[in-house]
Amino acid sequence: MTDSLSRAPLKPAAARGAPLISVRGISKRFAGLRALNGIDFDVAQGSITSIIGPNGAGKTTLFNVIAGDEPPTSGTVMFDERPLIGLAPNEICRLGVSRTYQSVRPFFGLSVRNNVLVALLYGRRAVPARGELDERMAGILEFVHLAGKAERRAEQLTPLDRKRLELARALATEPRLLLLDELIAGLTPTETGEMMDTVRAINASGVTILLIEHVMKAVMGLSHTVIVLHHGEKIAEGEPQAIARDQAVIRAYLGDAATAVIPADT
Amino acid sequence: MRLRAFLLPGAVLLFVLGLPLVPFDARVYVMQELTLLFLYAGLAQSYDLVGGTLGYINLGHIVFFGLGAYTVGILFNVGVPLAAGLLAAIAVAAAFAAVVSIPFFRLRGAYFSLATFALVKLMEQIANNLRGLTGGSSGLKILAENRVVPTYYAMFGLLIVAVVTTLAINRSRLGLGMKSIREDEAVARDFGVPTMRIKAQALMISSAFPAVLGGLFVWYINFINPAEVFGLKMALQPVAMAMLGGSGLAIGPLLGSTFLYGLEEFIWTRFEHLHGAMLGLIVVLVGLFMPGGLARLRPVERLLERLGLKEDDQ
Amino acid sequence: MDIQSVLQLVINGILGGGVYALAALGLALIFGVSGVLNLAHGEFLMLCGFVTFLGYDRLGINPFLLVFLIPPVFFALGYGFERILIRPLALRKEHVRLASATLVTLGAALIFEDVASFASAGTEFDKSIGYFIGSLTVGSVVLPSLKLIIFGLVLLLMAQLAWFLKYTYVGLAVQAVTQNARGAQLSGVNTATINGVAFGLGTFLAAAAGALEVIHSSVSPLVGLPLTLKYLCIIVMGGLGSFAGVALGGLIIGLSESIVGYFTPAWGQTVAYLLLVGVLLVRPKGLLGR
Amino acid sequence: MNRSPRRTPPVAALRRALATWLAAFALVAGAGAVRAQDTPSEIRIGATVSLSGPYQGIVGPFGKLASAWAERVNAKGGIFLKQYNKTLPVKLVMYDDKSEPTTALSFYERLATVDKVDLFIGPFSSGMNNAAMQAALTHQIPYFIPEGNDAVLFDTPNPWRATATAQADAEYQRLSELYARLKGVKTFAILARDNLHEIAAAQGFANRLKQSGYQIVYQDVAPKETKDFASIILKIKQANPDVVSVEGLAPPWTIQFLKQARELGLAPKDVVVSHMPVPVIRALGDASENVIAMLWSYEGDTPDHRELDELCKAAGIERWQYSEAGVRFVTYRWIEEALKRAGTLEHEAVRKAMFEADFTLYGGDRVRINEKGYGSLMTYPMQVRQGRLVSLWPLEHGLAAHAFKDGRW
Repeated sequence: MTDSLSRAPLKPAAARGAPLISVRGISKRFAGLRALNGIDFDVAQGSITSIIGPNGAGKTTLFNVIAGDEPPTSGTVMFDERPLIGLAPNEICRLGVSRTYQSVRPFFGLSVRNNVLVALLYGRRAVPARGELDERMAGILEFVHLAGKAERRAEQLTPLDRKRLELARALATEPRLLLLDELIAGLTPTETGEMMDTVRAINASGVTILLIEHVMKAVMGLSHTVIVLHHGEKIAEGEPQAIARDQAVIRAYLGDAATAVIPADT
Repeated sequence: MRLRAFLLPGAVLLFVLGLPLVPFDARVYVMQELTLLFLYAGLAQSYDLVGGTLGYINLGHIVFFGLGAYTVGILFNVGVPLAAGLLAAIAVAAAFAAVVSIPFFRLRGAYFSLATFALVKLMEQIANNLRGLTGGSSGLKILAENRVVPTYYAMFGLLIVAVVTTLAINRSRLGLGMKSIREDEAVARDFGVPTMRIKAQALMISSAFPAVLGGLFVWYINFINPAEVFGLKMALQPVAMAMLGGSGLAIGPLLGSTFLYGLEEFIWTRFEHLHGAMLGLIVVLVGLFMPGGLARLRPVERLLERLGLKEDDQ
Repeated sequence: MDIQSVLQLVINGILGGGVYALAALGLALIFGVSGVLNLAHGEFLMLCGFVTFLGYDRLGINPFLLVFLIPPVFFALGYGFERILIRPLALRKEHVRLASATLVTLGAALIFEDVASFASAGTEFDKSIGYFIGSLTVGSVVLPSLKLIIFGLVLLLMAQLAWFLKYTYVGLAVQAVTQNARGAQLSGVNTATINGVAFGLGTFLAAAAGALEVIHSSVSPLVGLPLTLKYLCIIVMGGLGSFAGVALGGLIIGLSESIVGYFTPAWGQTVAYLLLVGVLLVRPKGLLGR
Repeated sequence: MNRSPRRTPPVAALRRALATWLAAFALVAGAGAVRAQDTPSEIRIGATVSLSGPYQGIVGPFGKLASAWAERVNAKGGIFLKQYNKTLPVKLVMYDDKSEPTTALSFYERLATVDKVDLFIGPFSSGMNNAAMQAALTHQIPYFIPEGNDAVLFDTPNPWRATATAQADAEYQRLSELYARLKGVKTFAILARDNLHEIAAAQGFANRLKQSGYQIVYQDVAPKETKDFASIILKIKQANPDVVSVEGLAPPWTIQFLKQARELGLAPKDVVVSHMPVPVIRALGDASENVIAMLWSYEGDTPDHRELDELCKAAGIERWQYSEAGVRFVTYRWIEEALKRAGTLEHEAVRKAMFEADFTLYGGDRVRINEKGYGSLMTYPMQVRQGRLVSLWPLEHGLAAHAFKDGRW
């Protein structure tokens, strides 16, 4: 597994292609404080892009804005030439944007199968036919290593399995853009490696991925592009290695480490 | 579904259907008791579609009962036959449900319960004030002579429909959407569930049953007034019954209403005072120690399993 | 309709709204902090009304003295209520917890009501204190002294509450939990205790309202649930988590009842609930709700 | 059931379930099957009383009152029925109807079929009687209505029910007669609580006053929930009536009105309250002086008065506190009369006698039942003096005894 970590990132399949999603001037204010301030960036079709930054930098808020959970104070998000701002989350989901949550939020009272079924039945443009449904279900559960646990209640799952379930649920909507919020944080090295492979595999299947991560190994190992947020501003964007050497970034992290408090974006 | 699953329901069905044919003196009394039981069970069952499956505790469920009662009563007095009246009642209730769902379903949790509870009082007072239409506090009398046996069958039939509907919905796409909303509404939306529409649908479906029950009720009791059909205690009854039996399970409201109603009957015929307190105590204890309700108690679960009536609510 | 009548109506409305606001504030406090819909709230009002009546009727103690003596006891009652009946539910899933809490408080309400009815069997079912202070009249406008005094007390209690919430640690904690329970917990607030305190305070306010109620009007064993409902209206209208909103809601209901009631008594009572629905339509979060 | 051995075949479980149903079934059937023998050993009277719910405050103790009556009758050996040529004791079967019509109805069914009663005493209020009456019709059992005199009960034919009281709108007849001859009042304000009975009674009062040439300057209906009467009082003040009459069954309603009326300086010549004056007197203290109240009996010194007082004492209540006790008293008396007249428990005969009964009370008031089923009992006007109630009846005595309140609170 460890070698998979050291493996050099694969070049984006269509990195030079038109951006799948382009964020322009997104700002978000909560009573006074600015969570986001004029964020611009593109995510290339088929690429893996990481968003990093100290706690409270506004990463999750940015996800919420893209997913339609929180309206921005200003700015636009174009997804495949379509404006997302103003659409309801369920509409955005059906357009092909899906997500996982920083602190996992499966439907705890429902079985693993039903968790995924919700996404299969509601998350896609067309309601799939019965036969195809079971097939898809089996495939997804197999892919995330939950095949044996379909009838368990989500609340009975281990932390790792809960993350897997979140991933399964997200995949069930057949997303074109996948937003992964600290999917890897809190996993053992082995689990980390395995999860990274899974992410690569998803990406290889043509799904563009935007992820928030603190685990630097994962960030460096996975991403083609890294975006750094600090106090709601984008302070850097570029190839992983370049970012690792960027002074601004280092300052942000060290400066922040001193004044670290409870995460504001929980 | 396994054959044995039909054994107990079949037995109950036979008993209920056969009862009116058996001649014995207390027949009418027993039938009237059961009629009321069916009424409460039907209310609890239909309440639970919203309260249990959707996870929104609707303390205003009784509003639809009152609407139904008045619709049928008023129409009956101008010569509209019962059947037509009942259909009208359904229409009125569903329309009302659709309208209120817009402002009310923007509220979450206790906030929603609270607003729906207030709705009960609002309806009572409106019914009081529209004297010309409803007869106000003087009540609405309909000139149908009391029909025990038909009401008995009708309410039982409706209860069955309610149970079947619940089972069907719990297995359906709509039902899954409702459950996902119950578990985590924001997440449900993130995964494509059109929450507003589903909530409205759920409320409209659950409103149809109390509407018909209300219609049958006025036909049965012949005289209603706002304080009765829009009563606060009446409003809380189905909620308590559903939770007592096991919210979210089709069998739950049935168990709950049978248990609570039987208990009430027992207490009221045995003790002279403090019935309310005894009942209240039971309700408190259930709330404290049986969050899952009777149906989720181990022994009960085992029994249900043996009878093939166990459902999964995941 | 002459200006003095209008003035009279407005005065009546404001004075009437005061007592509403007081008990409603208690319920809002409980609801805001614990998220529990306390159907037994009105019962405490009823209970305190009873005790106050007995204190006056049997022991001949001045009712206003009782207003200061008895309600504090109800703080303990409310705290115990939360401790025994609400806290055990804390760990349940959100909608289950809400359901259980509804059951528990409903059951408690039934018990209170029935025991009170039983206790007053044979004696006067409806308690009311025959206490009167002559009214002041300005021109043809009457200022009912009793209600003025009561309104004064209401303001006093509200001021105390405001001070408590602003300047004491517990008060601030209460507010913090109301705004964002999880956040407060993470920053080291003992939410369990705060819940207890909130119930204590809320019950105390209800009790105070009850004592005042039995002086200027009357209290019967059955007033609990209907009153609770009216208070619910007020806090929904005023806005969740906004104590100013509750005061405003109480005032609005008092005024609307007074003014509409002048033209048609029937709709005077209904207007409160109509307003509620109206507010929900335009501002689902309530007038001052966040 | 859960203690049954593991892996019980479903059929066994089912058999058990079935057995339970049948057991319950047989139980009820059995209870019903017990036949009353040809010569009865007792007179079984069935009733429900509101021991809980909104009416508890009005009729709560009447269970005790009924038992007290039964004891007194049985102390005398019971009631003589000539068909069996012996005196039979009275046996009461009572349930708590929770003040709910549906509950009342099913209990009356139970009384008819399980408890096999020979006659009914109805519950309180027109709403409950209207529901419960249906049992009387189904099982053809005589049904004596104590309190329930609104048109809704009598506009549908049901030969098995009747009441000793006059129709609701005649409730104020005696007071109207009094005012008709009283000098110094011209204008009236009448406020009724929004409820079937109160509205009818108030309307009747208004009509009778108009007939005697008086003016109704204010008449309105206010909801049960009303707690703040300030607006209504303001309006009444502007109408400036000589007499203010408040018709409300529930004391708190009346109490709040009067307290606020006093507070806001409403000062009419006379104040009339109906029903349940005692809590009102207590709540108003001295201010209740000279308030006129309508009650179902009056102060006097006839044997009937004494018997009524003894009944109340035995039931542990004060007569004036539960004004409706007067109606109950008359109803019991009426039942005795009807049974003696019928001389049997045979339902049709008792029903006839129920209508034919004709007796006098308080040495002069004749009680008869008309063909519609209404009786002739009406409320008596009384007035508060130093916290006690004194009669304004008989009429001549009333005219002499009446004193204006003249706005003194």
